[in-house]
Amino acid sequence: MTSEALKTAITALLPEAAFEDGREWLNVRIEAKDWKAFAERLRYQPGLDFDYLFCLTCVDWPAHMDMVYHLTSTVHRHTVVVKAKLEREDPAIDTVCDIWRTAEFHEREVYDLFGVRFNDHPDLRRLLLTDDWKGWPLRKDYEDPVNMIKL
Amino acid sequence: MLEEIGKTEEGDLIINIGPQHPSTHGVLHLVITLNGETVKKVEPHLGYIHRSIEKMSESLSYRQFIYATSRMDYLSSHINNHGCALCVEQGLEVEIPERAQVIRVLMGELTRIASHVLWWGALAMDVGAITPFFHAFRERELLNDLMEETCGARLTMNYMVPGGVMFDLHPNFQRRVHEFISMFKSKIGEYDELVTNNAIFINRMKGVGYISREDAISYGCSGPVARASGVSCDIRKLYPYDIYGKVQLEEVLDDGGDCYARYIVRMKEMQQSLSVIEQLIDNIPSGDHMAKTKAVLKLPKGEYYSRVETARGEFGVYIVSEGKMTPYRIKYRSPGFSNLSAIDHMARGQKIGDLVAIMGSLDLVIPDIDR
Amino acid sequence: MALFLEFVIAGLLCIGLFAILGLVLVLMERKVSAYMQIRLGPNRVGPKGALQTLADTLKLLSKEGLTPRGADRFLFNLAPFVAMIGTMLLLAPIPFAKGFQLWDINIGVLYISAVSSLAVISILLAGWASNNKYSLLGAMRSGAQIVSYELSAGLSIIAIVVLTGSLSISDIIASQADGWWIFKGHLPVWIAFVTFIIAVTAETNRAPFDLAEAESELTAGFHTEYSGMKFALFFLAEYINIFIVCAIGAILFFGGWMPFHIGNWEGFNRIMDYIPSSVWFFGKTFFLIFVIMWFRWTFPRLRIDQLLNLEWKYLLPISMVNVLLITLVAILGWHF
Amino acid sequence: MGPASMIVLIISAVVFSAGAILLSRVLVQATPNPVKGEPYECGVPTIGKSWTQFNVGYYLFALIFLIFDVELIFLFPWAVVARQLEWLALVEILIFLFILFLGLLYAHRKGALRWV
Amino acid sequence: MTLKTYFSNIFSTIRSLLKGMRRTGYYFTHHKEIITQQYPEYKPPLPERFRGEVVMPHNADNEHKCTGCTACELACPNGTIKIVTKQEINAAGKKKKALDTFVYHLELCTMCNLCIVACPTDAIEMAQSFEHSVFDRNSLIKTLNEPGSKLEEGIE
Repeated sequence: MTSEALKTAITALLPEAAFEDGREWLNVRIEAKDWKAFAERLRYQPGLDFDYLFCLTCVDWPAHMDMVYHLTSTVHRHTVVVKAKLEREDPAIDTVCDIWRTAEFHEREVYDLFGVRFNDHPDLRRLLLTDDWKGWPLRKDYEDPVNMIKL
Repeated sequence: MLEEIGKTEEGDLIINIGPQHPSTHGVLHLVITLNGETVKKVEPHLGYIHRSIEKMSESLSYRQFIYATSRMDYLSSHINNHGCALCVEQGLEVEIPERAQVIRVLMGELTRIASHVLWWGALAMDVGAITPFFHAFRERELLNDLMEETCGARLTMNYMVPGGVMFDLHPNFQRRVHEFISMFKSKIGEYDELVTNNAIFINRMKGVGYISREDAISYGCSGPVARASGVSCDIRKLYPYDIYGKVQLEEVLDDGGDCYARYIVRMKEMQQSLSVIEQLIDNIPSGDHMAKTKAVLKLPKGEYYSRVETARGEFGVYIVSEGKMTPYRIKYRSPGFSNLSAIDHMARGQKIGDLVAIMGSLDLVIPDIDR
Repeated sequence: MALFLEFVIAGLLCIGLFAILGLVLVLMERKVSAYMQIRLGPNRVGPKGALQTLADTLKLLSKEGLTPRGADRFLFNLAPFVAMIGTMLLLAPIPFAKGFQLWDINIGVLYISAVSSLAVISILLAGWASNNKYSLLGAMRSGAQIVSYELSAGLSIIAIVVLTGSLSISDIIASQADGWWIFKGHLPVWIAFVTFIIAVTAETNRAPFDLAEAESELTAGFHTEYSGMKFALFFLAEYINIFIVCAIGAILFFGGWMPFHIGNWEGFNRIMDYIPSSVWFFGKTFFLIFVIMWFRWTFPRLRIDQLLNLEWKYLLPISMVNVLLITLVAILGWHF
Repeated sequence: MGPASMIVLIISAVVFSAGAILLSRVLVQATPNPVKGEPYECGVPTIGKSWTQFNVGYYLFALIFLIFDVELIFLFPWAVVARQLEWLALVEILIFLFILFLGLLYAHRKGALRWV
Repeated sequence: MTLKTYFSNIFSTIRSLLKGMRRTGYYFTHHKEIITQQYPEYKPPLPERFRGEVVMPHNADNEHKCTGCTACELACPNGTIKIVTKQEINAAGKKKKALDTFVYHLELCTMCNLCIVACPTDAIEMAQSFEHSVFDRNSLIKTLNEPGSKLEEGIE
């Protein structure tokens, strides 16, 4: 599907979705509360079939956080980038690890490094850092006097 | 960890495999629940060598951050650097000289062979045959030597820079690549004799660690792991970068989905890489090896994503730029991370010996997973 | 007094043989593996690395022997002794040269079958007492493995016993004066020989049957927790065991110390007789040891279920049928 | 040397092993350390007991072995006299092995030889 | 499983195993294939581009080419290079910034070659030495410009 066709299809799915001009792919900005239902549509609706979540990450902005999902379809070979804005205080979003299994690990990583809580995640624990680690290292305001070397 | 004991049944044994274990390549830590010899659950515990390269890169300039990616997947450091360079070039909108493109692709394919050769030896060692490991290093050593001559390093190359490659090819390069090709072609039959056709090896591999096409997609697998399950996902074919669009390259697919299919896919991929090298090695266009770039690189505000096919699968670089000298956020999408997440699915119900074979067939490089 | 002196000398000789064989076999293993892996192997200590194992022994001697916390200390320390005793006892009926035998027991092969099963006890003891999960798994595996392969090893020994009609080792060697069984016995003896080699490779826990110490799965299997001299004793016992089973193979199929004779070619046979019998014995034994090492440095390891499949579904039925074939050959006098 | 050789061999094995261990005790100054005493599990503390109830799969083979090994012992005396008995020996062993083979087949059919 | 497949299984297995043994046997008997290099006695020649450590070549008159412009210091991702400059009066009588000490932290260096590329006057280059192990970490901190050295004529 072309970018334009995707745009109409997605607007039909979720009228509130806003579009940003991505360089390569269509960027869709949605509300965090709509994500789960929207993701299910993206995954299972014929014609869309976004079955491959190839990148899941988070960006920490001064005032908010963005969850970024890169989705592609191995059937139609179209790609879409979905972004959801989260509060910096106590960020939370629904998990999608029952839709794309790869999200289980990626969400744990994001939780570990950014502190984003994923509702209904089956096993939300620290993945990379030790269980008793304090703080969220990839946030911009994270300070770790012991482990960070200032050059 | 203590609560895990409560969850296990009588007769189950929880065993740590790794981080200091002879079979985990690098320092992977798996906590496995065993019943007798049967694996009931595999849980990877990551982070033993997590260095937070993403955080480091946020304080490095666009020229500097590339060197750190060599240290992620050290077996395909060229290709990692390539992906980063592509992402920066996307933002700079520079035209890369064709010579540089060809050199990059050549180096990438040589790296792929070097990586697969090492994987071959390591997999054979995982299932108990130690000799192939040393034979594999004979070929890998040749590749390292010829790359060292051009790039100055054997493992952490840092040869790709935004705009092209750091140096021009060494005058000996073409001759030595030809030598390698003829040598490698004479040795690849030995690989089959020692491992591929060995009845014990086939029995250890066939039907072990099966993952279906749907599951491979859902787990985000990429590279040979996904292609062995029949998922067409070769970035070089689907989204060609540099001159991959112009070379003859066949995507190797297999629908076995088991360890043996992954083995066969990688073996065939070596042949494909060899054919790409043969196509390019005598047709390296003359010209500059590097495009003119500014001394200080600044990417315009925006987001950039580039992906390349490393020896392990799809490597993605996601840069968020604020228009400053350093990136605002970098995310590396590493292939091993997603591939590893499928290990529990693959190994459940198999024997502990199979788990080791599965780990070998996934071709895990731990720094790539921990980053 | 003279008897006592004899005992002391015999004991010292056995200890010396043990030590020297251990040094030689370990060096041989390392050299064989190195050449197969296009390496040089040890070449720094002594001429061409000949003293490498001696240096390693000294190193092991200077290591602290550790006992893990929570281990069964008595059994943990007992296990290497059991391994050594079991191996040492096997030396008794082996003729190293013509007339050079500690005890010409009339049920030699039965004695060997009986004593060689002691090895599994030491492995089970070591694995169980270590309080280590890898050790326990390794011990359990080798328990299932060694007892299984004893059957086909026993059956292939029986095949030769049927042909010679005696359990005594000296009788078995004497029966090969006019040709070794491997040449006289047609196909059934070949089948028995192949079965024997496979079975003893498995019984001595050698690759491709080294599941008890599969280093890629169980780090070091049953002797994970052993260090220093206790580890060295296990290591030594393992290599001497290989020597002994290969010696048995040489005795049963290649005529032990018996020189290579062809029928009634008097001249040829006389020339062969000039070569000392001990050279014949050690030559044949070391050839078989080399074959077993060759296996190890070529093949991948089997999985536990495949290992037991091989024994129960292939080796055991085949060797049972083979015993029938051998009986037929013996009765009809088809052997030369 | 006769049966006395067994005693000589056992004593020399014990002397050799004990000598080696004692020699290393004398040579090495033990430096005890709580970490050294940990059971090795890849550098991670062990979870749960090592001595747990164990899978029955291993013992099954030991049981089958026991049956077959006893039968094997019967074969040794037979093998010694087989050539003298000639055809009688063949018939006898045919019946014997046939029964044994049936046992193996039975075990196979029952799934006792399948690894669980 | 029929009897035929049972036996053909055995034969194909044995054949494949023997093929593997033939290959290892070949290497066992062909010692000229051995690739081991005896390291301290035989040191293979390193390619001229090999990146072992950063050095600053001096000519016969103890002159180097470093102007102290700190381009390398800025290019370094790890803070390996620290340049201390001083004020100097040159031949024309003008005050000019010049290199005082070029401190190089070998223990931090990743041999990425970015400083060499960044240098506008080719004052530093990569040497082929690679045996860097020492007992004291401090001995890895090196001063690259030799005592009493000065800037070569004509380098700006």
